[in-house]
Amino acid sequence: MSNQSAISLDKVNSSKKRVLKSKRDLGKVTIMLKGFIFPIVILVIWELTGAWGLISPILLPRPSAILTTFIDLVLTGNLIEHFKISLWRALGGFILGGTLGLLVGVAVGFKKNIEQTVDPTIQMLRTIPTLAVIPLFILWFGFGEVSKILLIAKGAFFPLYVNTFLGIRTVDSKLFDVAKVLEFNRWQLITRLILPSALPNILLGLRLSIGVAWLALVAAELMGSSEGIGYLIMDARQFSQTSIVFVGIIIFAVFGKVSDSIVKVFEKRLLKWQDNFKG
Amino acid sequence: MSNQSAISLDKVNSSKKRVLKSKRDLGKVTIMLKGFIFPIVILVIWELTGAWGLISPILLPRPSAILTTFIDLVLTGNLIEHFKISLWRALGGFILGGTLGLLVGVAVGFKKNIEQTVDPTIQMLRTIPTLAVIPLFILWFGFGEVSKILLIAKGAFFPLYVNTFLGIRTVDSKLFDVAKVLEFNRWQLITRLILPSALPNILLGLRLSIGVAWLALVAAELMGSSEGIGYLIMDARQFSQTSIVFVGIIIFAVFGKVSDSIVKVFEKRLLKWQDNFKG
Amino acid sequence: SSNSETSSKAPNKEIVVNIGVQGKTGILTYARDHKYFEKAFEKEGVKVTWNEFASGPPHFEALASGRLDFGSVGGTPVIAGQSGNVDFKAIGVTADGRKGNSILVPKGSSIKELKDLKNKKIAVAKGSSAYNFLYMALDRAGLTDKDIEIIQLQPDEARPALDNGSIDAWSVWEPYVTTAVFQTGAKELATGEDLNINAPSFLIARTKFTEEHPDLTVLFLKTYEEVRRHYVENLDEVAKEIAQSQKVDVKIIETVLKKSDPILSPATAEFSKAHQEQADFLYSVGGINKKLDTSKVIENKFVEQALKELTNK
Amino acid sequence: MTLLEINQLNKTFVKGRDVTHVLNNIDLHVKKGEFITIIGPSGCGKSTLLKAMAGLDIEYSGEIKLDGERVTGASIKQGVIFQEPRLFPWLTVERNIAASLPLSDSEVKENVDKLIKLVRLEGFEKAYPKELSGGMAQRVSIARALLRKPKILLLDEPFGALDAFTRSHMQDALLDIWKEEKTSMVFVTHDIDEAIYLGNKVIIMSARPGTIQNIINIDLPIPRKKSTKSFQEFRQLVLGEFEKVEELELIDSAGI
Amino acid sequence: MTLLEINQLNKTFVKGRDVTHVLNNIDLHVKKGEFITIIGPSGCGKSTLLKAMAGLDIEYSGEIKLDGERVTGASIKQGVIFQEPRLFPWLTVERNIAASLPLSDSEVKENVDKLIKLVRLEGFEKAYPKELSGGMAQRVSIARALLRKPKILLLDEPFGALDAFTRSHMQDALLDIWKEEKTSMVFVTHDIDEAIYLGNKVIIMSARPGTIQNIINIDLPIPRKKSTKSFQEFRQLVLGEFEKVEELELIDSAGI
Ligand SMILES: Nc1ncnc2c1ncn2[C@@H]1O[C@H](COP(=O)(O)OP(=O)(O)OP(=O)(O)O)[C@@H](O)[C@H]1O
Ligand SMILES: Nc1ncnc2c1ncn2[C@@H]1O[C@H](COP(=O)(O)OP(=O)(O)OP(=O)(O)O)[C@@H](O)[C@H]1O
Ligand SMILES: [Mg+2]
Ligand SMILES: [Mg+2]
Repeated sequence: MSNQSAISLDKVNSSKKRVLKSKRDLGKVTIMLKGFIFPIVILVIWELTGAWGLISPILLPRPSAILTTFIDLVLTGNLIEHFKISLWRALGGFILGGTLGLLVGVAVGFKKNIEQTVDPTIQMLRTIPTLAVIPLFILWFGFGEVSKILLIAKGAFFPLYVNTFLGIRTVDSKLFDVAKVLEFNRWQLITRLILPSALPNILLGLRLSIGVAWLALVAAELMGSSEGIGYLIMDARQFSQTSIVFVGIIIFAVFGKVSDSIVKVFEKRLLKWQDNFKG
Repeated sequence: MSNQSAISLDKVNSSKKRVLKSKRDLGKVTIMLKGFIFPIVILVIWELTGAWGLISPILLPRPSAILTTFIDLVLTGNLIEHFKISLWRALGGFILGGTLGLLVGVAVGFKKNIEQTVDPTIQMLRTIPTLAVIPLFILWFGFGEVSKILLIAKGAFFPLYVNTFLGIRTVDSKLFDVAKVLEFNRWQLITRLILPSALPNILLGLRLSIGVAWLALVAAELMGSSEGIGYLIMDARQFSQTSIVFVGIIIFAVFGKVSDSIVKVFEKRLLKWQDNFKG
Repeated sequence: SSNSETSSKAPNKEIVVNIGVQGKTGILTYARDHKYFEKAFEKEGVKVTWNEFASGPPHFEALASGRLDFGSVGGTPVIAGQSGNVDFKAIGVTADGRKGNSILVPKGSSIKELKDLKNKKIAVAKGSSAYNFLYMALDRAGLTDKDIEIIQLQPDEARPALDNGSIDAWSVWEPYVTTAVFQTGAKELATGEDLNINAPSFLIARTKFTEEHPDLTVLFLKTYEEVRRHYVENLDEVAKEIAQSQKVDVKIIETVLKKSDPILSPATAEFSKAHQEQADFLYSVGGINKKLDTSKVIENKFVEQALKELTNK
Repeated sequence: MTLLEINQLNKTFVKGRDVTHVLNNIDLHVKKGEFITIIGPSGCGKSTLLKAMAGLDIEYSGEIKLDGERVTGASIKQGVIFQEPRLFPWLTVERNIAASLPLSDSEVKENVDKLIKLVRLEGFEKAYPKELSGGMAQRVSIARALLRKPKILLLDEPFGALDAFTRSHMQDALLDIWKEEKTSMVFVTHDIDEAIYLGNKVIIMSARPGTIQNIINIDLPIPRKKSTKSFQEFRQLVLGEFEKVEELELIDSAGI
Repeated sequence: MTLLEINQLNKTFVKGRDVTHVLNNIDLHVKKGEFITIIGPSGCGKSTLLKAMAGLDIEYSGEIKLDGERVTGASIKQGVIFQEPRLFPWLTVERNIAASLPLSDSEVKENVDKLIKLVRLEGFEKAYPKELSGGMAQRVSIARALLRKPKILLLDEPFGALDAFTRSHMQDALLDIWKEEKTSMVFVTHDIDEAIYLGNKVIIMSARPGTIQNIINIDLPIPRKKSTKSFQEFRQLVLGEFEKVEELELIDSAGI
C-alpha cells in the first residue's frame, strides 16, 4: 500500500512539477512586469505633459526627443565609445576601492585593536566632500586616469568598508566559539566563518559601492576629461543641450539597475542556505 | 562554609569592581588615544613638510595656518553662522530623506508585492548623478531651501532604504513564525520583531545616510546659495584661498566623525542584547 | 506657462525680481551687498531676491525654469544659452572683455610666445569665455587645436595642475588670472588686449519678464548704471571693502577691478559683430551644433531708454 | 467532539530535482480536551506535522481543520512551543513572555509573574536570553505559550532540555493546566515514559516517509504513577510498537 | 593519571551592579580515559563549567589545567559538543562535519562518511542545516566533534533531542569510541539512567551557586544493563542525592 501511494504520489508530483515550472516562468514574467509599472506610468505622463506643451523642452525634453537624441548619439556621437570609457573607469575605481574596502573592513572588523586605531580616521575621511579633494588629487596624481580611478575608488571604498565591518560584527559569537574549538586558523576563520556570515551585508555593500562608483564618475570626468558619459552630461549642460543630459542620466539609471540586478542574482545563489524572512 | 565563601567573594568582588571601574576608564582613554594616533602622525608630517617648504602653502597650507584661518573665520567671518545654516540643511535633508528611506524600506522589505513594484524604480534612481538632476530641482522647486533640502534628502534616502530592506530580509524566519503564532498585528510585527532585528543594519544605514547628507550639502550649496560651509569652500576656491577650503574640509571631517560617534553610542545602548563577535 | 510668481499680472500680488550674481567683484555683487536694488525697487512695491551662481551656464538653467529674471554673464554662456533655445534677451553690454581673459604659463616657463604652445598641454574650461579666447589666440598664432593638447579643467582644478606642472598653460578669466599671477608668479602669455579680441559680456533677462514688466526692466538697468558709476568712481574703496570681506590681498582685488573695466552700453554694431564672430567661431570648432544669428537675442531698447532717462535727469 | 482534524495529509519538500516525501497519508483527529502524545524516530516528521497543524506551513496536500474550519494560517487558537526556545533576543524574560501583550496591563503582569513562578524563573525577569541557560530559555518559551490560553497547544519536545525534577514539575504543571482549562494538547516527546504519563493516546510514527504506525489508548487514571504495574505494561506495549518501527537489533545491547 | 584538573573554580557574571555567582569552588579531576557524567538542575552551571574546561571562557578565578598546563584558550585537544547544534548554516552536512579539514582529502572524506553512517544520516550529506530536523542537526554536531579525536571530549546534553532508540545507539557508539580511543569524556545529561549507563563517576551538582554536591563512583562492568538490580540500586542512590539537591516535595506526585 505504501508502495502504491508512493507511485501515485510520484505521478502527482511530476505533473505538479511541470505545472510548477510553467507557473514559475509565468511568475517571473509577472514580477518583471510589475517592476515596469512605475517607469512606464512616469514615461507616459512625461511624454504627454511634454506633448501638451506643459513643460518647456529645454528643461525636460520628451522621452521621444530623448530617444531620438540617443539614436543620434549612438550613430554619430560615439556614445558607445563614451560608455566604454566610463565603464572602464567605473569598474577600475570600483575594483580598487571595493577590494580595499573589503580588506580593510575585514581587518578592522576582525581585530578590536585595529578598529580602535584605524576606524576613527576612516570615519573622518568618509565625510570629506569629493569636490573638495579633487584639487589635491590633481596635485598628487595629475589629471590622468589615475586621479579619476582614485576618485571613484574613494567613493566605492566606504560602503563596502562599513558594511563588511558590520557584517563581521554580527557574526554569532556561538559560531565563533565553534571555530575556536575546531582550531580554525586565521584564513579558515575568515573564509569559512566570517565571510559567509557577513555575506549578506558584504553583498549589500557591493551594491552600494557599485552605485557610488557610478555616481563618482561624473565628478571624476569633470576633471580634465574629454570622454565618458559624465563628461557628455556636463558638457551638454554647459550648452543647455538637455536631451543629451537626459540620455546620460538614463544610461546611468539603466546601468545602475543592471549592475544591481547582477549582484542580486549572485546574492540569490550564494545565500540559498539562508532561512530568512522573504517578504 | 558556603555563606563564608560568599562573603569573602563579595569582598573580592567589590574591590575588584573598584579596580574594574578605574581600569575601564583608563581603557576608554586608551581607546580614544589610539584613534588619535593616525590623525596626529599625519598632522605632524603635514606640518613639517610645510615648514620645510616641501609643499607650496597654496596647494596644501600647513595645519597651523589652517588653524589661524579657522580662528580668524570664527572671529570675523561668521563661520558659526555658516555652520549653523549648513547644519540645518543637512539635518533637514537627512531627516526627510532618512525617514522616507526607513519607511519605504520597511514597506518594501515587508511585502514582496511592493518590492516587485517599487524596488526596480528606486534602484534606477539610485545611480542618477546629483549634479545631473540639479536643473530639474531648480525647475520644480526653485533655488530656495526646498531644493537644497530635497537634494540632500535624495542622497540620504538610499543608504537607509537599502540597509533597512536588507535588515528586514535577514529577520530569522523562525522568529517570524513565533510572531505569527502569537498573532502579532502589523504594528507589533514591525515594532517588536522587524525593527529590533533589523536594527544593526538600520543603524548602519543611518550612519551612511548622515555621511551622504553631509556630502550632498556641497552640491546643494552650489545651487544659488550664498551661505553655508559648502558655499564657503567653493567660494574660497575663486581666489585660491586654500586654507579656507581646508577649514571647510576639516569641519566636514570632524562633523562626520562626531555624528558617526553619536550614532555609535546609541548603537551600543540599543544593541546590548546582542551576542555577537566583538573583534 | 511659466510658474514663476513674477509672471503674474495681478496688481494685488507682490512682484518679485530674481537677480543672479556670480563672482565676488562684479557690479551686481557689490549692489547686492549694499542693497541698491532693494531701495530702487521698493518704491515700485517690488521685492528683490538674489541667487548666487558659480558660473554663467547655470544662469540659463535658472532662466529657462522661470526662476531667474536678470543676470550678468560672459559672451560664451550667452551663445551656449541661445544654442540651447533658452528664451532670454541680452539687454546690455557690461564689458568689452578685452582684459577679461588671459593665457597663463607658470613661473619660469620656457614658453615665451604663443607659437611655443605647440605640442603643449593647455587647460581650459569648455563653454567658458576663456575657451573661445584660447581658440582665437591659437588662430592668431597660426596654430589649431590639433597642434596642442587641450585639457578640460574647471578653474578650481586647473589651478593646482598649473602649480604642480602637470599642465603647461592655462586659458582662464578673472579673478583667476590675477590671483595666480600674484600667488605663484605665473606669467600672462597673452591677453585679450594683446590680441585685440573683443568678447563682450552681457546683462541678460528673461524674455517674458521684459515683456510683462518693461518698466521694471528699465529700472533694473538704470539702477545698474547708477551702481556702476559709483563703483567706477570709488574703485579703491570698493577694492578695499572686497579685500576685507574676502580676506584677500587688496592688490589682487585692485588689479582685478581695474582690468574688469565695467561699462553699460547697448550692443553697438561693433559689439554685435564681435559677439557674432564668437558664435561663428564656436560653431566652427564644434562647440555648438548649429549656426546662430546672435542678433535675435539682442534687445537694445531697454538700455537705450535707461541711459536716456539717466542723462535727462 | 473533534477539535482538530487532519485528513490525508501528505507533505513533500522539493529542492531542485530532489523530492523528499516527509509525511505520508496522515489521518488524525484530536478531540476537545484530549491529550495526545507523539513519539517517533528523529527526523520522522513530527515537527513538520506540528508546523502544519499550527498553520505555519500550508504547502501540503490533504486538509487540516480546526473547529470545522480549514486552517489557513497561524493564530493564537493554536498555541505552539517550538523545539528550540525561539526567544526574541532583544526582549527580557518577562517581555518575551508577554510579547504582544502590554506588561503595563496589571492583569497581564500578574499572569506573567504567575507563569514565571510556575517555570521557576523568579529573579530572572529582567534577564536577556543570552544570559539564560538552555533549559531556562526553554522554560521561558513554555511560559510564553501558556500565557495565551489557546484552544489547542502544540508542544514540540518542550521538556527535552530539563533535568528530571524540573521536568516532573513541568509535567504536572501541564497536567494541572490541562485539567483546569480543558486545553487540547498535542505533545511530541522522545521520552516513552513521558508519553505514557501524560497522554490519553500515544501516537507512534515511523520514518521516511513519516507515517502514523499505531495509536495506543492509555486508559489509566490520572495522576499516574510510573512504578505501577499497569504503567509498565503500557511501557512494554509502546516499546514493542516502537521497536517494530525502528527494527533495530541493538535494542537489547542498549539495555532498555 | 590526571588529564584535566580543576582547582577552586569560581565564576561570576557581572551585569551593571548585579553580580551573579554561578560556579562555587569547583574541584574536579578527570583521569585519562575516565568517563565522567554530570547531572544537576537546569541553570546550575553545567554549560558554564564545560565552557571553562573547553577554554572558551577564561574569565574565572581558580585554575584549570590540561595535561599539567593551564588552559588559556580553546583547542582541538578539548573536543566540545555544545548544547545546541551550532552548525554553520552555509555549509552542507558533510562540510559541517569536515569544517576546517578538506573534504578533498580522501582520508578525511572516508572518516566523514563513516561518521555520517554512525549518526545515521546517510542520504543527507548534501543537505543544508535548515533542511534538517532538530535531532538530525544535533547528530551532525556530534559527528563533527568525533571526527577530530580529541584527548578529552566535553559533551553538553548531546543526546537530548534524540528518540529512545537513536539515543541508545548513540550511547553505545560513544562507549565504543571511548573504549577504542581511550578518550576522556565529560558528559552532561539530564537523564539519570544515561548518567549511570555511561559514567565511571556521576557528578551531582546543585544550583545557585553551582556547587559539586556529590560524586558517585559507578563500579559496574561495561556493557551495563538498565534492568539489572545493581543498576537500579545506583539509580536509587543517585536519585536520592539529586533529591537532596532539589529539595522538592513534588517528587512523589511526579511518579518517578
Ligand atoms: N526545509 C526543509 N527542506 C527539506 N527537507 C526538510 C526541511 N525541513 C525538514 N525537512 C526534512 O523533513 C524530515 C522531517 O523533519 P522534522 O523536523 O519534522 O523531524 P522530527 O520528526 O521533528 O525530528 P526530530 O525528532 O529530530 O526533531 C527530515 O528528514 C528533514 O530532513
Ligand atoms: N552571559 C551570561 N550573563 C549572565 N548570566 C549568565 C550568562 N550565561 C549564563 N548565565 C547564568 O549562569 C547560570 C548557569 O548557566 P548554564 O548555562 O551553565 O546552566 P546549565 O547548568 O547548563 O543549565 P541547563 O541544564 O538549563 O542547560 C544560569 O543561572 C544563567 O542565568
Ligand atoms: Mg522535531
Ligand atoms: Mg546547559
